[in-house]
Amino acid sequence: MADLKVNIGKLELKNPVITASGTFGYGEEYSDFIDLNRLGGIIVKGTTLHPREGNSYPRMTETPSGMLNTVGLQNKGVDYFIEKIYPRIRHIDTAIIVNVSGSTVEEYTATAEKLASLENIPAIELNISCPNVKKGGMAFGTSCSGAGSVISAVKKVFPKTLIVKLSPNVTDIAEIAKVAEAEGADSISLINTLLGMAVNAETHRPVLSTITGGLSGPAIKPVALRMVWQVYKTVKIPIIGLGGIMNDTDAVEFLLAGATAIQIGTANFIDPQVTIKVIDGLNTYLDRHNIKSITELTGSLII
Amino acid sequence: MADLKVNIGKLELKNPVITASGTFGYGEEYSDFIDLNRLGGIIVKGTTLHPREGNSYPRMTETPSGMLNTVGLQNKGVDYFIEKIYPRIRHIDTAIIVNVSGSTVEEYTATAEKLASLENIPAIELNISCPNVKKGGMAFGTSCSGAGSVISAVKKVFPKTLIVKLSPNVTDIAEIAKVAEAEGADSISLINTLLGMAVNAETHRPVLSTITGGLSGPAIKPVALRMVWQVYKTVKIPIIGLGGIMNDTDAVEFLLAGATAIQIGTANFIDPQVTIKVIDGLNTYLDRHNIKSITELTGSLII
Amino acid sequence: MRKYIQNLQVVNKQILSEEYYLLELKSLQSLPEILPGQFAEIAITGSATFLRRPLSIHDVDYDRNTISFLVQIVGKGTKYLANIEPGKFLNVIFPLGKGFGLINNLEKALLVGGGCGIAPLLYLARHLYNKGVSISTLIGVRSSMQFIEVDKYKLYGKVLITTEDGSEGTTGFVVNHPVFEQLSQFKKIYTCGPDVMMKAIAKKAIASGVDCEVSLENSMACGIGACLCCVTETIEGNKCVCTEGPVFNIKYLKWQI
Amino acid sequence: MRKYIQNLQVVNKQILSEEYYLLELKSLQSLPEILPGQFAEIAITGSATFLRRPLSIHDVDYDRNTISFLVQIVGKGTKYLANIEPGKFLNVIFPLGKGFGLINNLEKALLVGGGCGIAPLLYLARHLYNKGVSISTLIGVRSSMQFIEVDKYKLYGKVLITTEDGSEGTTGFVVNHPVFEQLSQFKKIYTCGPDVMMKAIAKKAIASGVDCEVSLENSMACGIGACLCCVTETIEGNKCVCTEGPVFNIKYLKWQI
Ligand SMILES: Cc1cc2nc3c(=O)[nH]c(=O)nc-3n(C[C@H](O)[C@H](O)[C@H](O)COP(=O)(O)OP(=O)(O)OC[C@H]3O[C@@H](n4cnc5c(N)ncnc54)[C@H](O)[C@@H]3O)c2cc1C
Ligand SMILES: Cc1cc2nc3c(=O)[nH]c(=O)nc-3n(C[C@H](O)[C@H](O)[C@H](O)COP(=O)(O)OP(=O)(O)OC[C@H]3O[C@@H](n4cnc5c(N)ncnc54)[C@H](O)[C@@H]3O)c2cc1C
Ligand SMILES: Cc1cc2nc3c(=O)[nH]c(=O)nc-3n(C[C@H](O)[C@H](O)[C@H](O)COP(=O)(O)O)c2cc1C
Ligand SMILES: Cc1cc2nc3c(=O)[nH]c(=O)nc-3n(C[C@H](O)[C@H](O)[C@H](O)COP(=O)(O)O)c2cc1C
Ligand code: FES
Ligand code: FES
Repeated sequence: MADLKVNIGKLELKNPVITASGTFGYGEEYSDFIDLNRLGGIIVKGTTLHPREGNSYPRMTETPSGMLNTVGLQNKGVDYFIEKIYPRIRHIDTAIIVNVSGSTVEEYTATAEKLASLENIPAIELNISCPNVKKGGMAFGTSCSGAGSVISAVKKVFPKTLIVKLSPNVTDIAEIAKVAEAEGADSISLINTLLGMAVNAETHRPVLSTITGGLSGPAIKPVALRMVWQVYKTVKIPIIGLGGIMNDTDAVEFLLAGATAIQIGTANFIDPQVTIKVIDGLNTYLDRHNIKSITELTGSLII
Repeated sequence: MADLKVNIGKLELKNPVITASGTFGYGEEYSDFIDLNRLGGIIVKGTTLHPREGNSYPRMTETPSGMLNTVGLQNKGVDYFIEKIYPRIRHIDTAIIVNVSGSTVEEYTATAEKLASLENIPAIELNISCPNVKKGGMAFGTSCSGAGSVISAVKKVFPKTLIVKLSPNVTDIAEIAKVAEAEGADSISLINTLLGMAVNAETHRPVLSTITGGLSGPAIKPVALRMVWQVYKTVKIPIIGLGGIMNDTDAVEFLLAGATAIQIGTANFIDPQVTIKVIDGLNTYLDRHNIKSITELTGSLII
Repeated sequence: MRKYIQNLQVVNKQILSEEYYLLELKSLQSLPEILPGQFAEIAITGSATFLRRPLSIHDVDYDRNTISFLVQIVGKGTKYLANIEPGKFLNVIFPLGKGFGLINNLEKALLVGGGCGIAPLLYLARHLYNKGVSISTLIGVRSSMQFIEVDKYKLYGKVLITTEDGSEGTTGFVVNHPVFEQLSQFKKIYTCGPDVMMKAIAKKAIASGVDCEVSLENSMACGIGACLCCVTETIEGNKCVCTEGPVFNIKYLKWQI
Repeated sequence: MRKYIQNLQVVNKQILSEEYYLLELKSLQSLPEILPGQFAEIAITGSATFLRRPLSIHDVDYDRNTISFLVQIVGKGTKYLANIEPGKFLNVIFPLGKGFGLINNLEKALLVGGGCGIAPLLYLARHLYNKGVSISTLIGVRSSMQFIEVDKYKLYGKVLITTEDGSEGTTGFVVNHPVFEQLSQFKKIYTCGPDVMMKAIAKKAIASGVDCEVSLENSMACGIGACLCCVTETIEGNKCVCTEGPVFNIKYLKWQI
């Protein structure tokens, strides 16, 4: 049994396998299938200051080795989370991280401030990369000034571990990562979805209600790996890598490219037990390669 | 039999199906499998002023629904093309378009100038988007000033149809397309490959000799469609759409999103006869939908 | 209700027509309780499909420990399953969703299935029959050649038929059937099929004051309430079809009809 | 040489061991001429693989109109083919590449195959045998249990064996076989196998002044010279293995050995 513990800022995770926001509900949805206590962390659904109904149906379509979604941050707002959901999930023995979104800097800070008081929420993940909302969202994540302003403001009100989730829809991901680090992010997670689109050739209509949506799944893995690698060469804070991870081999690839931990998103839809399989698989992998601690893998790509 | 003719600038194509640069050699490689005269156009391998050996092996790897390549513009230079290759292929009854690359603006213009004199080369495609070369290449395609400088310089020496091929590795593709149009491009083709990476989890090494490479194939189709749509809403010049087209349905999707013609790249590797199947399929599609001319499809997405 | 993920063995495959087939899967454990109208998410690995495919539970045989599906071939996944051989295993998540509203003092119900929409109605029909409900099942298909399952529904009540080409029963669409002229004889309508059909039925149900439930087939990524992709607009806002449905009372939906 | 794209029918599949199998495909047209050392690109549709898979032509039977492949299971595609049933069709592009250099006045040749590298050597052996060449075939495998094809090679000459576990023949790697101590008896070495093995053999060949050809298995996207992905460094620059090879004379390669 190798040591799977990793540190993300002040936060120690029992293993590097975290569930990605928007793909794992509040964890409860998966409790029939796996022991949630075994996870390294759970990142819950994108949460905003006010309740949001999200976008209209249709919200998703399958693509080659992936899917497009345009959920649009449907959630009941941070107060509902704190009152109704948090009490139900706070006792899960894993790091419960809230993914925070907003349309303005003030919305981000107000949400983060409310979450700061919750004992069993050791970290938040700032989503400055959602492609499926009209205002804010990805706009913050695709410019350095946008990213900088949100992060520095949130940092002031949220003293615990601050993870910033970056958008891949940029010319230079390393540049944005550098700003995030400079403004006080404790960790960077990447990637969010690639902006994509689907068309129905028979009806001549876009498949998604919002025309474009976010592409996830194995299709984007090569792009995600590349960005993790680029960011790893640029910043010192730990990176959480994600994008198309389907199994332990994929997870190892992200660690080698520079990730300290990984998230699993879309794969949960195909196999609700995938997270546990990846944890077990990482263990086996480390033993087989005679590696004592998983932290040794991070960035150890031989070039 | 519907009318498949389309116009790209001053150039009329007998149908909108063109082969993508770097995936179809000089056409000859496919002559055992299809009648090259049936194609709308052939875009030959990326050509540079001086001969290039390209990158080291390994140059490719399969990815989920796609592949990564790092050929690095291996070619024998424009003079060799003019002397040895052009005489062999000039009589193919299709639009033969040369894909031009360079490390400096001068290299682009010198190459374009030489090609301008070839009677049976009605157009060139400026590749300002190659992710696999150290100098130039994508650097020109990821900034507006870079793109602008190359295009305006080449425009001065190449009076025939000038197609500019854009890189998808940017924050705002519409912005770059606007510059291309303003500087005199007759048409925009997109997308080139997405920058990606692959890691071998067993050897701990990158799979490609250059670590990163270009992602192509169906995996990128949603991104390509989205960019065609974004650019269609921004510019007036015709768009040539590509990225993951595998069949006639995919081709129709690109036309609906705003493309006037399409290119087929990676799909040729899987089925060397795919281009002809797409041409036939488009015909059937138009007849079935009672559409007289394929130009009616361009941008006709119902939203 | 607890959800299960199991590898179920294909024990029977029956081609009904060019388009339709039955697939019977056996659990090596004992089956949990399954309600009429619930569905399953089937993983299709090693093919060009990516996500699981949702299919209504067509029938349940607790004695043989099997569940079956009535499937229409529309694309890659349904074609793949049509070619699977008995003996093979499929990874299935089930039972999912809430199923049909099963009230106790129901006397007379009309079940309406359009095309493959009849899939969830067989198990429902037997369930209602066993509870003493008098049922009529109206099946609408394109042509008589399309379907050969009618006899099964006859076990539980009257069967009415419409075909678009007039090759059997009433000619035309489901809603053209005369039964809709005496709709108030029924206390409840259960229906599944294309949206346009269900909306037309909903309209008639409202006009006649008959309670009506529809089973939706929104596209789904997870099937378990985690992704929020499958929502339908209700009077209480967007609700997941996979967990709050797939069956909804039309009173609850914000349908423009 | 003209290349063909055809749907070939699987007429025979023979599992040789856990790892290896033979696949025999029949052309419904008549086969074109195929040279020893050429290969084919096989499309694997409806599975999780994307590109075609290159496989050396292991044997050709012009009477039965079949070509066969000796395949080692290493991943998705080779596993998929291992499970394909006779009767099915596979889309194949062939014959590809230039094959082995077949000189006329060759007296004695050594064929060396490491693992699945023996695949292209059977057809070569018969070809040489028919031309009156005296051949020795050295086969190196991990264990005697791995391979059951030895008898076929015996038809055309002497067979030498090394196993890593010593279960048959000489213990150790291919290059440990005593034949390499009398290498100059051969006029030519033909070899296919892992790069390290071929490099070790090339070294010995150079030392003994024996002409040596190696068959490379560079990763390929197109197989027909269009993509330039499969290059190897030669004294004339980067050359495509799929069109200029897969067989190269080691004199031509820029190998660091
Ligand atoms: C709760 C539920 C229960 C269902 N029960 C059954 C059943 O019992 N029997 C049955 O045959 N089918 C049923 N379906 C529909 C079935 O899930 C789809 O037909 C199937 O997923 C299509 O997969 P495919 O790979 O064959 O087609 P694909 O290749 O994925 O698609 C083929 C075509 O169908 C369209 N399509 C696919 N799925 C949907 C969808 N959900 N809504 C609208 N268009 C779609 C695609 O856009 C495409 O045009 C049900 C769906 C749901 C959500
Ligand atoms: C000209 C040529 C002739 C060949 N002849 C034969 C033959 O006769 N019999 C036979 O069994 N195999 C042969 N091969 C190798 C065969 O093509 C690969 O084993 C096959 O493509 C692997 O496909 P897969 O989907 O099973 O494995 P994948 O799932 O694609 O890969 C499995 C593992 O193998 C590695 N891999 C795959 N292909 C290659 C490669 N070309 N080089 C290095 N590593 C690779 C991958 O990186 C991965 O680690 C030949 C290859 C070439 C280029
Ligand atoms: C249905 C769906 C909903 C998502 N919702 C969110 C969200 O609310 N907040 C967020 O930061 N990312 C969201 N994402 C993005 C994922 O967290 C993840 O970044 C992306 O899907 C790439 O990882 P994957 O390929 O493993 O899914 C969502 C993704 C999907 C597929
Ligand atoms: C092996 C390979 C080589 C390529 N070489 C070039 C090139 O020389 N010039 C260029 O502009 N694009 C080149 N491309 C990019 C393709 O022309 C095309 O833009 C890209 O592959 C996306 O289309 P596809 O998904 O249909 O392949 C190359 C792509 C591949 C796969
Ligand atoms: S399909 Fe995921 S929430 Fe319903
Ligand atoms: S594999 Fe494409 S050139 Fe050799």
